[in-house]
Amino acid sequence: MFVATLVLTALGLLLGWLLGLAARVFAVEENPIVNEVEALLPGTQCGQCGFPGCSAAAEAMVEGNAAVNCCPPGGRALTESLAELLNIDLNSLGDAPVPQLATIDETLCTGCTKCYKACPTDAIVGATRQIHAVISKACTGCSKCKDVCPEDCISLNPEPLTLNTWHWTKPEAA
Amino acid sequence: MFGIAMRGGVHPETKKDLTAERSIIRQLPLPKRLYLPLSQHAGIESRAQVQVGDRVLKGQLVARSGGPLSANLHAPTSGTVVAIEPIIAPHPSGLPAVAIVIESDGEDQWMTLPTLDDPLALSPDELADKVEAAGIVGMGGAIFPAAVKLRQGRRFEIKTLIINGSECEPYLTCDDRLMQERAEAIIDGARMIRHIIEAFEVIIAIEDNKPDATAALKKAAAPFGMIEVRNVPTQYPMGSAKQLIQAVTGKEVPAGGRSNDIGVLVHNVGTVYAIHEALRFGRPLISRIVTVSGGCVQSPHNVEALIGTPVRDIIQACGGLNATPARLLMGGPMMGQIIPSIDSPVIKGCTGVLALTRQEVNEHVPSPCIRCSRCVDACPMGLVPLEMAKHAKVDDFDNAQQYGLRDCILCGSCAYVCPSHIPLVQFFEYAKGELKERRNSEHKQEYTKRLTEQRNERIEREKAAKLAAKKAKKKKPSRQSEAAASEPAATAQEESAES
Amino acid sequence: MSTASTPKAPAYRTIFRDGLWDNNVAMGQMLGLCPLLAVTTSATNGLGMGMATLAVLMLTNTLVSLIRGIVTPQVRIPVFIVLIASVVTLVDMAINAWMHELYKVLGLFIALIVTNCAIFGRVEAFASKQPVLPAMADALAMGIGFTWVLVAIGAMREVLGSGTLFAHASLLLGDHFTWLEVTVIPDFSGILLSILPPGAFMALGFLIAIKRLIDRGIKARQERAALAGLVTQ
Amino acid sequence: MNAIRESVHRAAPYAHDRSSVDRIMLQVCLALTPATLFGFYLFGLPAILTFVSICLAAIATEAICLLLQGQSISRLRDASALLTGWLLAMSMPPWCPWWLCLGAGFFAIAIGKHLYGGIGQNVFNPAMLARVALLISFPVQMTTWVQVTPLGSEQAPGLLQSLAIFFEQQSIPDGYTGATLLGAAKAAANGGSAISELVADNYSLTQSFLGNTLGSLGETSELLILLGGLWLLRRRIISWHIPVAMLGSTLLLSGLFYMVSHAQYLSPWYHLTSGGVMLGAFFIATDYVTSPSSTAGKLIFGAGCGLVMYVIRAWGGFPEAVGFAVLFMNALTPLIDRVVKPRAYGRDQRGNPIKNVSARKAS
Amino acid sequence: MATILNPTYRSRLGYQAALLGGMCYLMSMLLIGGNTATHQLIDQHVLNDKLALLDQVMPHSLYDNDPVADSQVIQYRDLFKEPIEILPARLGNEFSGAALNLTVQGWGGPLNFIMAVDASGQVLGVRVINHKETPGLADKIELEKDDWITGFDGRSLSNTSHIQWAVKKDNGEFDQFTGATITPRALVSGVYRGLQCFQHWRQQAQAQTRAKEESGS
Repeated sequence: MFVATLVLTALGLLLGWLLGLAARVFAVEENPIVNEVEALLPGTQCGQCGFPGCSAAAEAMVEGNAAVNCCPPGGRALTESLAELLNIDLNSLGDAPVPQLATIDETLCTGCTKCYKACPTDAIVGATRQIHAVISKACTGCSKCKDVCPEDCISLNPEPLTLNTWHWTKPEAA
Repeated sequence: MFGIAMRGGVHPETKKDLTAERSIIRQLPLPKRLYLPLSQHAGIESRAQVQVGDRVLKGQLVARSGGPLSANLHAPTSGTVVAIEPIIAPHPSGLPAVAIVIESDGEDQWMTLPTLDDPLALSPDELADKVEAAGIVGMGGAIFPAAVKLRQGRRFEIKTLIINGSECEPYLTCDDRLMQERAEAIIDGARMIRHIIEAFEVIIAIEDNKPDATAALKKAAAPFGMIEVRNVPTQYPMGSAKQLIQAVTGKEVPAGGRSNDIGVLVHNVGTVYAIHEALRFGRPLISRIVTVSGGCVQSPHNVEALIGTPVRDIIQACGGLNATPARLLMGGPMMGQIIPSIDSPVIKGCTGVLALTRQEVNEHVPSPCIRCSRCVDACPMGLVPLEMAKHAKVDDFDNAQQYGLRDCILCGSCAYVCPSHIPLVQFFEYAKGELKERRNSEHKQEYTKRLTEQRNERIEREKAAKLAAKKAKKKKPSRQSEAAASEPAATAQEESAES
Repeated sequence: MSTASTPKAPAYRTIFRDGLWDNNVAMGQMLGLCPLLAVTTSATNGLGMGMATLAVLMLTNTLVSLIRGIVTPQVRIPVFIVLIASVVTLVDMAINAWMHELYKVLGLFIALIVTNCAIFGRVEAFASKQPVLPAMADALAMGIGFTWVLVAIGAMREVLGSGTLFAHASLLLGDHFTWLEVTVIPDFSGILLSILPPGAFMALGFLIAIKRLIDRGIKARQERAALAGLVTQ
Repeated sequence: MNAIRESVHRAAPYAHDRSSVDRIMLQVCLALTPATLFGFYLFGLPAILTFVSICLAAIATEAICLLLQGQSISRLRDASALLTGWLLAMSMPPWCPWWLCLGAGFFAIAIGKHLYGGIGQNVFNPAMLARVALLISFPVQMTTWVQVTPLGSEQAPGLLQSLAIFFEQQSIPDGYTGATLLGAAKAAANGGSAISELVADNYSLTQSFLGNTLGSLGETSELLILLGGLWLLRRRIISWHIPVAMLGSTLLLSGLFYMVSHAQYLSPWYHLTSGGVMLGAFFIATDYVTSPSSTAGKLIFGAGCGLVMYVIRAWGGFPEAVGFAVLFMNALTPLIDRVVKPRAYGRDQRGNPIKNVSARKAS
Repeated sequence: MATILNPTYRSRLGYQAALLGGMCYLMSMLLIGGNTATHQLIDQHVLNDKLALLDQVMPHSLYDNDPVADSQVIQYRDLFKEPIEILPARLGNEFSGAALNLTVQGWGGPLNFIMAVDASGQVLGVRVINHKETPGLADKIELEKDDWITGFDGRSLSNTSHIQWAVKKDNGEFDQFTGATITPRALVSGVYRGLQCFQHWRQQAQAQTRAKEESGS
């Protein structure tokens, strides 16, 4: 009977040592997933998600404090890849905010270039004292231009539907 | 006899007897105004070449191809350009599309047509250019520019040119009538295409429910070698290129590939006729045969309509409507589109205008799927529609693709047979649309991300430059003005914005 | 002792609410289903198993909470397992020696408590992070929560399957409890399915469904109350 | 996209076949009618009571479930509940007490169908699920086979007596019950006596095929079931794959073992003509919801049903095994559907594009 | 368990080893203690259980020895795969019968029962100790549920022929249960084979005694 005790104790000693060793050998770096999430985000630091910047949003998403669909510029595609990365059920999310596009009211624009300087994606073209225009292809709808416009001539609207972007909606029934 | 017959497929009531025995109405009253949408083809919009107030002659170029997959547009009659403005497009969305509006002067005066040599004496490349100039697109509804297809064909060893006369959509008889009435022209066009792509043989494939057309074409083809007129079984969707190729040659087009890959090229009889007109007489594509049919049409007929004619006018030419239609369609009932307005214009790809009664459409409230797998049996592409729809319904597009969404040709066979009346095709349209949207937004994100990085780098560079300038200023104050002038305008603003 | 990093212990009210209803072992955490499904052929069996589990849970939670300061993450799983297995074996011996009648009823299942992941679940999730008193409270709450579910499922299956309720309860609890033994439906051959394994799954399924239904009702009422509160303001 | 939401338009096609769910269900019921009527004739008034009460219980349960889910009661018109009840009644013993009938109908619809999410969502065939659940729960009642007592014959119970049996005021007289052929064969096999002798003495193949023998309410006559099934095949309600695969694999297996030992194993012809194989092959295994959707999948499914059924019959604890076999294969259906997909046009069996027969000009 | 104030010695390998080893040592000691405290009681319970069981099938008046102490384990491979425990009963010095602890294969698994036979080879009683048969269907073999098991009382190899040792369905003497034949069939054949064992064992024992007597005399 005491042999059993001895064997058990020896086993415990050995396994405890092995486990301690294993914990040292296979030690994992702290949460590499935040970097992965941040790499997926647009990086425009636009703040539409409500966080100070993309890296703060990434941290919040990993901790579960931000929904993966809170990034309007990223749209559905980003939401899906984030959900997959963080193992989140897409159906549990509500409606995501719709991506927006900036438009400049040409009758009011004075060509002050403030918006042009503020745009994180260089989506506004124009020079001093010329009316500016938005390249919709590059606009992420971050509203930074709107915030700095002294004439209040910039508005943000959902991307208009065209024959090329229209498609059938999901049927209601069945 | 036909190699491997088509897989799946359905046999909807053809309803072709409404119009099949009646000859094409050639002389429609000239419409007051013609509407030419700038997008009547697969690629991007063409660019208008006229301005409001310009006078144009019949056949004159009014819009030039806007890119590689775009096509030219010509004035269907003589008159004045009164507007270039958005009209309601002949499209189920009801969204606006820019169109050139021509008010006809009633004279229908042709521009001077070029004198032509024997087309068969010209080089294939020259002929392809002429086809391109004439603005010809796939007339069976595919609206893919014909010249592009011909040039692609020239890069491959094309053994068989198939002329598609298997008009499988119910109601439609425009190709049938065309084959009966203008067989010689079609054979002539086929010979020209064969000349362009240097095909070994021509097979004209006609469904076996069109004996008159078969006979007419056989007669017209008799003098020429290597042109064979062949019957294929009557079955929907036999008119789809992939299914027709399978029925005629026994080969399948590889997924994601083109018929070129297996040495086959398919052209619709309507396209062949248009090519004949363009190469023989120099006439650009300004009119087409349209089937006007359906239970609500007083006197269903095929009409030869100018492109841009409002649908209202051609229905009136067929005696008008006898009841309010449940559905007003452009194209056939299986793959056609509802049009939002009776004032929508006829476009190049318009094979028919159908005004259908409620009984004809036979639409019901959908009930849950009972997995009867009739859709699986009906699918000519060998897909699993019920699973595709199930996954599309919960926005699981990856799985929908797993079950074949990519290969779906939207032929509607599945939705036609579904006893639960599930709008399967709409699920697929939705899923395909969402996937496209997603791809676009991914591209956009990558693009804007690159832009941001570039901008950040630039700002860093500018900052470094400024710092260097400051240092330089301290050392050599005389250079100050020079440095400031070289800096971009608003460095101060930038600093304040960042702080 | 490394109490600095210990999360604040939840209120006892929360501990009991969690154990008995919200985060019930069987209906919320879905742990310990193997013994749950196996022994609940009668309410008495359920009660016995539940009480044995409760005893083990009390002991292990207390012990683990006591030693939590010296255990390091690297070896915590084997240490806890050794502890749990030993405690269960001791309980098994003790019941066999001093409560032999009960042992005859529960026999096999007591040893199986080792593999009941509910035990390890509580040890790992609660006792290893909390002081002794809350850990004991948690064990009590979770144990009672587990027991009442076992009894409920056992009762459902017993009534449907044999037409009795708490049959042989006196064997377990002593002769004072003979009054518990009720024949609900006399001369009833019983729905055998209910006593067979599928019956256990069905009973558990219904119980969980009922819990969700009640939870939903409570939530709806709270929301209505919140709205009403807004109105008066 | 929101701009279009108010539009009621639907995408193409704008032509539809005239088929509908209720039409399909009713045609299946019609195909079952001859065998059902024959069952009524064989087992008399108590059988009619059993049949009617099971169907009514199924329909009533469906109605209650629909109401509870807040769905339109008009969904009843799809006749799927009637069909489930009908199939279930066909496979029940002919003289069931009232509570068994009500329980059967309730279990099939409420637990077998609506707990899974209603029509089209159930993993298992509801009728078979109910039958098997009852067989396990009430083995005595579910294996009480009455002798053939044709309507109008002397032994046939009258109306009052039928009602008394139905409401358990009177037990079924002892002499009225007996063992089915498969049950007797199983007993003989377990007892070590030769099956061949027993069968030769007591049972006739023709009677078994025609159905003049004891067994479940509506499945004794393999002939009438076969005719109904063939009619369904002709109407294209079902495809041939599952019945042929199931009957084929049964025939093959039973033939094989029969050749090994005549005494130990039952002849394949008896396997095919008793215990509801025909009903299973044509009406139960072919249930749309619970069988695979591809043709290859259907063949695998059918063959699997035959295999499992034979294995249970030959070596398992129950003499009849159609229900168990179908349920077993039902559980595999999602797997089969995932693995066995039809080959898509232009792709090989694994879903990769077929090899390009490159016609590119060498230039 | 993430502790900020972890002293450094805890991350040493030796600490992990000592912790687990110490735990194992402590627990095994505890178990040894537990075992010492309980094993006598438990053994006593086991013995009592066996005697209680014996009481059910063999009247106290039949023996004055301690059958459990005198028990033997024998094996007849052609009758039972598992070894058989035989508890002989003696009154004075006279052999008065025996109890056999047997296991057969039932429908749901092994079926463990005890049967007592008197000196003349008649069954005194049969009781099922342990079974896994379908409840409600085949558990009528328990005396609490049904008195079917008393049907064996008084049977012997001589008063019941080989053919009669079977359930009625197989043309034998014993009832089967509705819907379950396999369990009674197994038990009937088990008792039958048990009697045969008893007979063999008795003959051997008598032969031995005779041999002993002969050599002794």
